[in-house]
Amino acid sequence: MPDRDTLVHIYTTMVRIRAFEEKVEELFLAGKIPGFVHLYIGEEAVASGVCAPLDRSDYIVSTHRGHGHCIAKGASPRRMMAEILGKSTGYCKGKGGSMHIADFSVGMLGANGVVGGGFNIAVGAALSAKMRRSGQVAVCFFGDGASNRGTFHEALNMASVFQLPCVFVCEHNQYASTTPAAYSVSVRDVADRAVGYGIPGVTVDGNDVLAVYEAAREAIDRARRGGGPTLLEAKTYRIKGHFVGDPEKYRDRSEVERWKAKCPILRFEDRLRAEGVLADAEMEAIKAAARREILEAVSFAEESPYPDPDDAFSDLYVSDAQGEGCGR
Amino acid sequence: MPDRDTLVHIYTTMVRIRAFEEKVEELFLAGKIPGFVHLYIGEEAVASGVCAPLDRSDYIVSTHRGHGHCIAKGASPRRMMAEILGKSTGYCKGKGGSMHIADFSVGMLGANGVVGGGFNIAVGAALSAKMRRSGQVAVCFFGDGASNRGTFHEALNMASVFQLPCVFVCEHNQYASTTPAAYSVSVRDVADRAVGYGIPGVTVDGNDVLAVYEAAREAIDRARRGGGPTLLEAKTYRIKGHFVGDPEKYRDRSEVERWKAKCPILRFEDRLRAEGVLADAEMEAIKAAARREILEAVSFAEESPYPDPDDAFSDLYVSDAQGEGCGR
Amino acid sequence: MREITFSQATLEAMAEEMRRDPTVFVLGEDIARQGGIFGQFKGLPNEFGYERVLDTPISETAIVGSAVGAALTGMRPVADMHFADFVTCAMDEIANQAAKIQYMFGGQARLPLVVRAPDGVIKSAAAQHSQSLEAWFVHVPGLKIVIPSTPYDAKGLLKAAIRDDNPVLYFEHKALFAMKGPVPEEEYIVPIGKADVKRPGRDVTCVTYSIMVHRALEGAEDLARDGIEVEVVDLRTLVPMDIDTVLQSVRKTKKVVVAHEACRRGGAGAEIAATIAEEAFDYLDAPVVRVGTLDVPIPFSPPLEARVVPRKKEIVEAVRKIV
Amino acid sequence: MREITFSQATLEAMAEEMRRDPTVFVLGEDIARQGGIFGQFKGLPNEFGYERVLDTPISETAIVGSAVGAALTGMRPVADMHFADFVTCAMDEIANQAAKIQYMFGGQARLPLVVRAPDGVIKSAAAQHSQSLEAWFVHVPGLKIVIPSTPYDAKGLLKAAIRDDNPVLYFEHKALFAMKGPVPEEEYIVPIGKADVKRPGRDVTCVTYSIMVHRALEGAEDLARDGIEVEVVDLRTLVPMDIDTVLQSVRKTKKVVVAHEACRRGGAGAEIAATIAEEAFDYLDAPVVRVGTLDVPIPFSPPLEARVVPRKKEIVEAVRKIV
Ligand SMILES: Cc1ncc(C[n+]2csc(CCOP(=O)(O)OP(=O)(O)O)c2C)c(N)n1
Ligand SMILES: Cc1ncc(C[n+]2csc(CCOP(=O)(O)OP(=O)(O)O)c2C)c(N)n1
Ligand SMILES: [Mg+2]
Ligand SMILES: [Mg+2]
Repeated sequence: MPDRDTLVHIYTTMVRIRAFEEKVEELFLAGKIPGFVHLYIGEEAVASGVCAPLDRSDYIVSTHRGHGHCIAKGASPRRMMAEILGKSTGYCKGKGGSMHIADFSVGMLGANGVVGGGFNIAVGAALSAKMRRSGQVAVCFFGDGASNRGTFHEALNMASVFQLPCVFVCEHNQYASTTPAAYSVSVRDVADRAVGYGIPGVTVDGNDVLAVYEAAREAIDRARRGGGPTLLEAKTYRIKGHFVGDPEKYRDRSEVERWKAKCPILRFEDRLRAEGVLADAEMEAIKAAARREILEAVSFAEESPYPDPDDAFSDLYVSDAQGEGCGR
Repeated sequence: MPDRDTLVHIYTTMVRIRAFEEKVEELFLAGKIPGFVHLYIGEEAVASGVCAPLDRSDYIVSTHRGHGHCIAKGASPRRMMAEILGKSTGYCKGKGGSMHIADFSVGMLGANGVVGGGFNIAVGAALSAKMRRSGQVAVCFFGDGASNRGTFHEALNMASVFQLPCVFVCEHNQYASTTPAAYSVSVRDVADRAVGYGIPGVTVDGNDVLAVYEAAREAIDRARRGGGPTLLEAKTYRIKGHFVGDPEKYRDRSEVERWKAKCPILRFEDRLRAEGVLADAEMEAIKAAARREILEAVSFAEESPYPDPDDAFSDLYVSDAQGEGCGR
Repeated sequence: MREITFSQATLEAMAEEMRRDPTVFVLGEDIARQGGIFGQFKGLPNEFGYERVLDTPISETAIVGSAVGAALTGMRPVADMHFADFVTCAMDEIANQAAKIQYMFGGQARLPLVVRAPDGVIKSAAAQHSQSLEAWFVHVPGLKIVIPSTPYDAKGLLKAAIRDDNPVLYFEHKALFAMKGPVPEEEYIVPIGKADVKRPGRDVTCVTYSIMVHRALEGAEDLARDGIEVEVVDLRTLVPMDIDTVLQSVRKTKKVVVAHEACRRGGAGAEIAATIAEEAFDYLDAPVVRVGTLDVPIPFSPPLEARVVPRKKEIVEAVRKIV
Repeated sequence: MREITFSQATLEAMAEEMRRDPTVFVLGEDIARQGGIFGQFKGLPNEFGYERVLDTPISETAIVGSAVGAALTGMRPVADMHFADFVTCAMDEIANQAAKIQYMFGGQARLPLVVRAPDGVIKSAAAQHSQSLEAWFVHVPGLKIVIPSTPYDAKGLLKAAIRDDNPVLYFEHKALFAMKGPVPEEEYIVPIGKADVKRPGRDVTCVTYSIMVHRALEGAEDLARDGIEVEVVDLRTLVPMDIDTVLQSVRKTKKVVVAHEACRRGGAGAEIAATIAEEAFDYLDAPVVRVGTLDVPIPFSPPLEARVVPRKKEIVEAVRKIV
């Protein structure tokens, strides 16, 4: 078991993610968020457990369902919320939105609107770390659905061939949009695909944050020591729809309820309580603080201005005259 | 062991391929062949063994190294040679050349200049066969190098998910151009990658044509019976350079000599002799016939006219006025 | 005439063609269970079963690649790209395989394949879910490109695309799916390769397609109030292009605006404008003006998106520049 | 001045930049053991080791994708595509990732990536090994596109591309690798975004790039014998495009031929021609004529290939059409 500080940190991360996502859902339903949003509710143990053993300088590569990864890696909910609302104070100055959040200052190399678009970016970050002998590790989050993309294969093979410090974390949440993994993924455990690359493949209960943490720590340590990549699969469940507004016709309510009962936060609370790490009141205080933090983030975001329309022409090229060549 | 007719057919196929390829090399070195050619010498057991159990109506999908596949599936050396020489009597009327030979009349759906470009075409042919309930099987030939392309992964997963009548045949000839498989393929046996798709994976000695035949027959039968795809790997060796003219700096002559000693044709001859299937004189006669056939093919090709330059504008679209919209 | 949505019109086209020809089938992500993101496949499995309406893994490469293989062997697949942005993942299958196979194999093969690709800007979908990429394929010999603007055309052209023996890319603008328009009950086909004058006019020709047809029509309405009559030519298909209809209009109006939602630089509008400038040089009284999205990835935030994507205003301004 | 080949010139550029900056490295298929198909990487591992000259698996997607990741995290990768035809396999990584990341993330990231892509027609390499695909990328905001014609430019522009903080596509024509030309011993850079008048002339402007520059120069030679003076403008980079130099020439000659080896329809020539026709309308005395490969996949057999690919003759004919 990790030390108390780590346990508290992991717990805090989980409840901060949950609070953030519940607020995003509310704001989306209130019509305040443009575009699509994909919520991480029910999957908090994965990002929280995987990112806990990472250093700030380590890299993560995220997905369309990336808010949890951001928070777990240390991004600020204020700037995240501002981005999701399309405000100029957001991480990407409103150019990205939920599907393209990134915080390079904490090594979060970006969400991705292309499913499976991140695998090789992670491989490249790991290659770079290896070449610079920086000791950094790159973690790539991806879904069960993404594991069917060709990019998965090329990335894992290359990471293995070059023995890169890379950990591939499959968030097996049972569905890719409306498609059950049992239908579209030709193996029960995505981790079995590791055999095809001569690397370790590990499956853990993704709703048990300590199991995720231990497996991730081992994989990250191995990567850092030069032991090469690992494929780590966390079996979990997406409690909410694929996106906010999803009619969810493809699954039974009872299935959702069954998984709700396995809520990773409740489960961790039981554990923390049982082990005497945190008392109920302490947990309540952490949750209240998380809710306050998120409310404050919402105020910040709502009070922030929209970008000036002409900001659309900046940031296309680095160190160029702004907007040159955009045809405006 | 297959029956005598089959054995003789397989042997004949192997020597016809060898004779064809030796002649292609000679013609290329004499400057008579435009473009690149990739020879199949040393790998004859794979195409010959795999295609023997196939029906004419079954499909194969080939590679840049496709002459052997063509001959084994029943294509005519005359029209192949004409195509390779760029003549109007060639399979593709001179539009394709060595890298784009196809003979749809025998189910040979085409060579491919894109390494790994054929995987999903084979999957589609198998899907089509399944939908039409035709009982056909699709075989996809590919190299060790090609097994690192993302197309491999998407194809094998899809073929498994839909339980398609498809056999993926890896011609593991130790190299992808100058790159040893031991360097770029992250598993020793490509067949191990089958684990990632929940399908059978089989490795055989690709220079033992009967081993190839037996494994292929089993996989093809399974596919035809509705048992789904198989990944079949044949370990073999490319005796000649990657293309005719390859300086071959990436390997020792001694390695080549070692493999030459394992020549699949010599080895099969020993076997046929030992089993009393064919006597030396019979084998000589078969070889002589093959050489005659290829010489005849060369005459046919050399005497055939080049296409009329304006034929460049036909065949772009089916059933359209010729050349419409080509900007000439 | 009854009015149905664009989405409904494509659904009817699918159902009619699937009924007519048992070799027609459709494959893509979330099309059977979900019915397509825009409802464009809704209910098809009820009539045709999950065998002919195939949900696939997230494997755009395999979707198009296997459709190529199926087309070569007697089927007529319709492959759905989910979002046109993801054609990038099947670019080899489209440009190096589908487009070249018929030609490269000397006419041995036929490749009756339709790739449906929902494109365009809708609701802050941002850089990777908003693109219009038809221009790439205009540059790839061997494909046909269909890009309708109305429910009527969408239905008639989809039926034509499915019956065509050649690979056809069918781009359908996401913001059009919900648009209603008249569609006859009786069967009809809109032939590939014929433009349609959606509004006659004598002063300026606006050559356009897809959603920009509607923005051009709105603009024409405004301009008519000032006595400027814009002729709106809806190309409907980009390859083959009905350049005759375009040139006929240009010879009359002598002034041209070319408009699309795709990025301006290197867009299909460049080909159209260059062709007009080359073939109607002596008729033109003013430079051909091009309207397109300004050359940045589509930004997320509404004011940014609005700044770069052309609407009625940009068309009106372009017309005013040359009258 | 000494003369070296185009291939040698790019090799010098690589070595100089790798010496200058330890974060520069190169990855691709068969580049370390083989030295590249055209010798363009020969010997690099001797000086820089197999760590900075990386042979990869046949994984174009991973080559470009990992180069993107490496560029985002402090390295300056040069990714080799083997043949430009295979950019299709990395289209998502180039168009949806590399081109958009700097913008989409609001300027947090920089992406100093060079993708080298040997393109063009050489020796009956046929449909899948002969393409020139630069036009696709002209239509993708966020990239720069370099496409040199001489050893001098090839070296100076490759060095500029490697030093650029933005993603740059570097197209090099396969038939140019063996061509010799003067290259100084001293270090120099050719800036991205500047065209070069390769031959002055007063009668017709030929706007071109890559191998067609040489065919245009040969044509100009022939035409000069008839008293027709062609000004050959070598664009050298397509994005950003030095339209000022082009327009300056056009205002003088009043007649333009635009020529490239890529297919004519939807090629970069369409963008160039449309821009000229739009911006120099009042100066033009004749339509802008475009020369490009006829719109079929490149056929294999020599007489077919020769029929569709433009050479000197096609340029001369185009010029004669308008003088
Ligand atoms: C290449 C690509 N294909 C399709 C989509 C549309 N899409 C977005 S999310 C999604 C499902 C992803 O499933 P999974 O990888 O399991 O992640 P999850 O949503 O379950 O977290 C799909 C199909 C996409 N964004 N990119
Ligand atoms: C997508 C793609 N990348 C690179 C190449 C260049 N290339 C042609 S053959 C070859 C090696 C193929 O190796 P393998 O698959 O093992 O087949 P083999 O040549 O050994 O039969 C390469 C890299 C190509 N044609 N297509
Ligand atoms: Mg999932
Ligand atoms: Mg090989």
